[in-house]
Amino acid sequence: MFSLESGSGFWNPILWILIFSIAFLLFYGIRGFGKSTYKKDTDQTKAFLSGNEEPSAEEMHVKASNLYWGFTTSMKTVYTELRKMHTGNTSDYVLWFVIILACLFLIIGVM
Amino acid sequence: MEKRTIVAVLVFTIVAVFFFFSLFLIHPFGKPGQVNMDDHIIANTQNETGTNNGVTSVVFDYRGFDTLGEATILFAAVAGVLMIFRRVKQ
Amino acid sequence: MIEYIPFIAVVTMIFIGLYAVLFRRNLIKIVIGITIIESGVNLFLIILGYREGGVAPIFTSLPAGTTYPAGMVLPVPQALTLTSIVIGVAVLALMLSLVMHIYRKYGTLDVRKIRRLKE
Amino acid sequence: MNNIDVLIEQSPALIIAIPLLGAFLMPLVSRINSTVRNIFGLLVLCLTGFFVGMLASDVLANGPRLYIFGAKDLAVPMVRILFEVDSMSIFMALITMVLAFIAMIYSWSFMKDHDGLDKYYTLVLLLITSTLGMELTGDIFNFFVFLEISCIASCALIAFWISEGEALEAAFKYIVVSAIGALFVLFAIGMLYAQYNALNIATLANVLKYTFLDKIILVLLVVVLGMKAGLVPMHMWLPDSYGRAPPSVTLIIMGATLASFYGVVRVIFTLYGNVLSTTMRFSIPLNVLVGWILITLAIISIIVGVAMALIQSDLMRLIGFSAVAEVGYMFLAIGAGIAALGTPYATTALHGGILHLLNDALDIGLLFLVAGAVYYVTKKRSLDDISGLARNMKYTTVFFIIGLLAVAGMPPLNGFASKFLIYESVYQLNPILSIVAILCSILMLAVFVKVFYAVFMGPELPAFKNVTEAPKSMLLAMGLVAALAIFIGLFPNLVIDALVKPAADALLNHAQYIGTVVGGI
Amino acid sequence: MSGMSKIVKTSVNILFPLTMIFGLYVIAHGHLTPGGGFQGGAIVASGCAMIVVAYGSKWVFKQIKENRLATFESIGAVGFITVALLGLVFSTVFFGNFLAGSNLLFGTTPATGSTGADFNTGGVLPLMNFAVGVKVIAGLFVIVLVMAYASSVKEWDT
Repeated sequence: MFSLESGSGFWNPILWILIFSIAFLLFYGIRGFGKSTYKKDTDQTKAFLSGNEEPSAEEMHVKASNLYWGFTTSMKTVYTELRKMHTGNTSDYVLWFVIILACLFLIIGVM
Repeated sequence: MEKRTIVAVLVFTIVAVFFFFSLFLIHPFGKPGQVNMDDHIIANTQNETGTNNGVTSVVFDYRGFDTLGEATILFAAVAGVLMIFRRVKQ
Repeated sequence: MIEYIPFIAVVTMIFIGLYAVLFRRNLIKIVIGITIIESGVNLFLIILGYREGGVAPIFTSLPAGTTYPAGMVLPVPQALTLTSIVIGVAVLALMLSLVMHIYRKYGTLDVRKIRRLKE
Repeated sequence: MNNIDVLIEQSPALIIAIPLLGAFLMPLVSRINSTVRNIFGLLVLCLTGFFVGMLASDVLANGPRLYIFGAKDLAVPMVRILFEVDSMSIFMALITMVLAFIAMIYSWSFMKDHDGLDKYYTLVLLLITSTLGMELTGDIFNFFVFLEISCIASCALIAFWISEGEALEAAFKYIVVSAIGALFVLFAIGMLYAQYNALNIATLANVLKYTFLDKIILVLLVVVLGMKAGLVPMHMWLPDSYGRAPPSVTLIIMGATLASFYGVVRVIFTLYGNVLSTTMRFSIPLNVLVGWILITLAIISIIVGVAMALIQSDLMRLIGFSAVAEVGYMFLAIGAGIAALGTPYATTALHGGILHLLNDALDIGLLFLVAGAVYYVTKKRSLDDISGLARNMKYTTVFFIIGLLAVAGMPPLNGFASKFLIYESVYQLNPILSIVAILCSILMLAVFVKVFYAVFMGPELPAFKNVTEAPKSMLLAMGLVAALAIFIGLFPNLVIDALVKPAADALLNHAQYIGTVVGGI
Repeated sequence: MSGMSKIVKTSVNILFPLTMIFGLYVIAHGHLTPGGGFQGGAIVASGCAMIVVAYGSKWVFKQIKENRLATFESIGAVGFITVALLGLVFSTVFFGNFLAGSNLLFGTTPATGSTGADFNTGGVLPLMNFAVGVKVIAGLFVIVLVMAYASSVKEWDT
């Protein structure tokens, strides 16, 4: 009843939720086999760094710009081009507009 | 020359050429082709709107809603200018 | 050819304005460029409505012997131009006040230096 | 004729007149005090929403509705301005009203500490009016006037935080780009007027012959409106202004952007509807050419939007770039729908694109609201300076997760429903397009997972030990959007049957749009 | 911008009423002769700008606050839309010209063809012209005044 037809396939969120909840219950059941001695707010939850002191929050903080460093470095050629494209110059914004205008004039006007 | 200048000049020329070509396809200056809408307005402005001035009848009666939009634009500009020049609390 | 000269003037004005926007570095000159484009478009609208030998579409003390509607210019482009002019004034006011403020914050009007927002 | 009929008949005019009157009265009302001002603003929106709802129920049941300004009946030359409201227009108007409500509720708390709020609310109402006007109008010059109102109002609102130089810079860039764009639209309208001596969209569509001049007009209108909708590579103003405007306003500016997208669709499907199957040189039909141009630009938009979002460190700017990508998905669907006009999967693509319009508004809107809440409590923009907010902002975190999953197209949220339709239909046009779209969707998830980690996870910085949850009205606004997103995700077919299918039919059936005006004399 | 010399001030004192009268004439006869609310409003506003130039924006700013002008503008805009809404009430369409041909205020229908200037014609158009005139005077004046004042004050904000 609630399925979304696309002509070549279908998508039923209700069915998906049913399957997902069954999977969740299964997962929860498996989780029940775990150790029951774990307790919150005791020394058990503290990180163990070979006896060293835990560093302060600022030191542990991974900056957002350092995430995905590998991806951006391997895509360096693409990103240099993209950065070069976004000059931030108002005239360039208008120039891009005129460029697209010219391209479409050539394509649609000549055809 | 910079790359940007070359691209800009090239693109500029293309757009200019197309504009020139297209404008020669518009009716010649002073000889409008189709005029039925405007002739209707000129012929009926006096008995429909009671106005001697054809332009005012278009501005305020036939296309009065555009004028409301136009007044709104001025209003928005004034609000915008006053907002930009407001004194910010320290 | 001669009857197309107004249209050529229109395109020339539009491209002078576009040139100022693309190649000038001063923000005020960019603003001037935009107003020149706007004047070009306004001129375009107004010359669309001209009829050879026509008088203004106003019946108050119409010159004797005027035939109407054939002897009057078209009123709609004039109304459109009026709207466009007022819009131009509004945009101009807003742009100039922004330029004034930008000069206070950045200390320059060079468009190449006003790009803290990039990438 | 009873009262309800009279109200429905007058509602197209009242939808514009009421918020406009509200905006004109706002400077006077806000002299009294701020509570009265807020209630007045909401009241105006409620009245407008009431009329939009009434009009929607009528239009969806009985087909397009005309409203002629200044005369009772249609006359032979279309001298008067008229509103032509069909299912597509009313769908857009409903989206605008939803966004406006959310933004108004959110503004209560978010803008509380600022001054200049009378101007703020005036401009917000003007922006809503202009967006509604763009969507309902049936006159092309009137469309231009509303485009300009939205341009000026949104420019002023982007510059609302005048003590930041960047906000002024973004506003200046926005107004330069939109002023030039709008002037080219006016130029195109002048050309249309010169050829056909008409300004009414239906009349023009009826007599359009596809001469060389019409090609120029098509390019001008599509490029300018595409720029205003944020199509790469003309998108640069969009992250600038989205990133610097107050997030409560960004929602409504997004509504105006979607209205520009609606303009592109209206121009192609209705104004050029009659000539869309004209074959040109090399026996390529116009619809294939235009469709593939849009698809190309859309694919570039998706890739560039996602790729640039990945390297942003400013939260709101990042969401701005992902909004570019989302616009790309909409154009992809519409382009596929145009390129394959007449096939069954073209209709599916249109359904997907139109549903994605709504979903994009809700998802990106929700993310902007969350970003606003984060900015409200931390006063920091950069992702590098924020960390570990989930400890103190539980509800905001939950809303962000919902927005994240929705915008990345994860089931069972609303983003998936529309992207599913887009992938399935575009795959039949060309599999590579679909694969690129899916890959970029995965990248989008990566982008927002990064944001989620940076903002809400991570160690608790000492500066944010004492942050509190966002105020109630902001939570209410976010909750409303999140509830809508979940609802559409769970029951997409309800929305599709009720709103999207009539809208797509209205787009495809341009003969009806024309006939309502031309045949009704 | 401080005030200019006494010669300028005196000539502005003479010119300002003339400009004002001319502008109001253009507004009032908008439905008969070229012009109308926008054009006449612009003329009056340029007269006001002349005063700003001659007397200096600080002096003008002391006499009249920008909020009062903005209120005037709001009143003009509300008047305009009210006339349009009255059309909805009296002739069932928004922007309906309910006064034309009614033989009430401005209700005379002029004779077809070239006629003399009968002020009592035009229906709602003179009312709209007047509302727009008020709006444009206040709007353009406040833009000029605020921009002139802001450029004359060194530290406007933060």
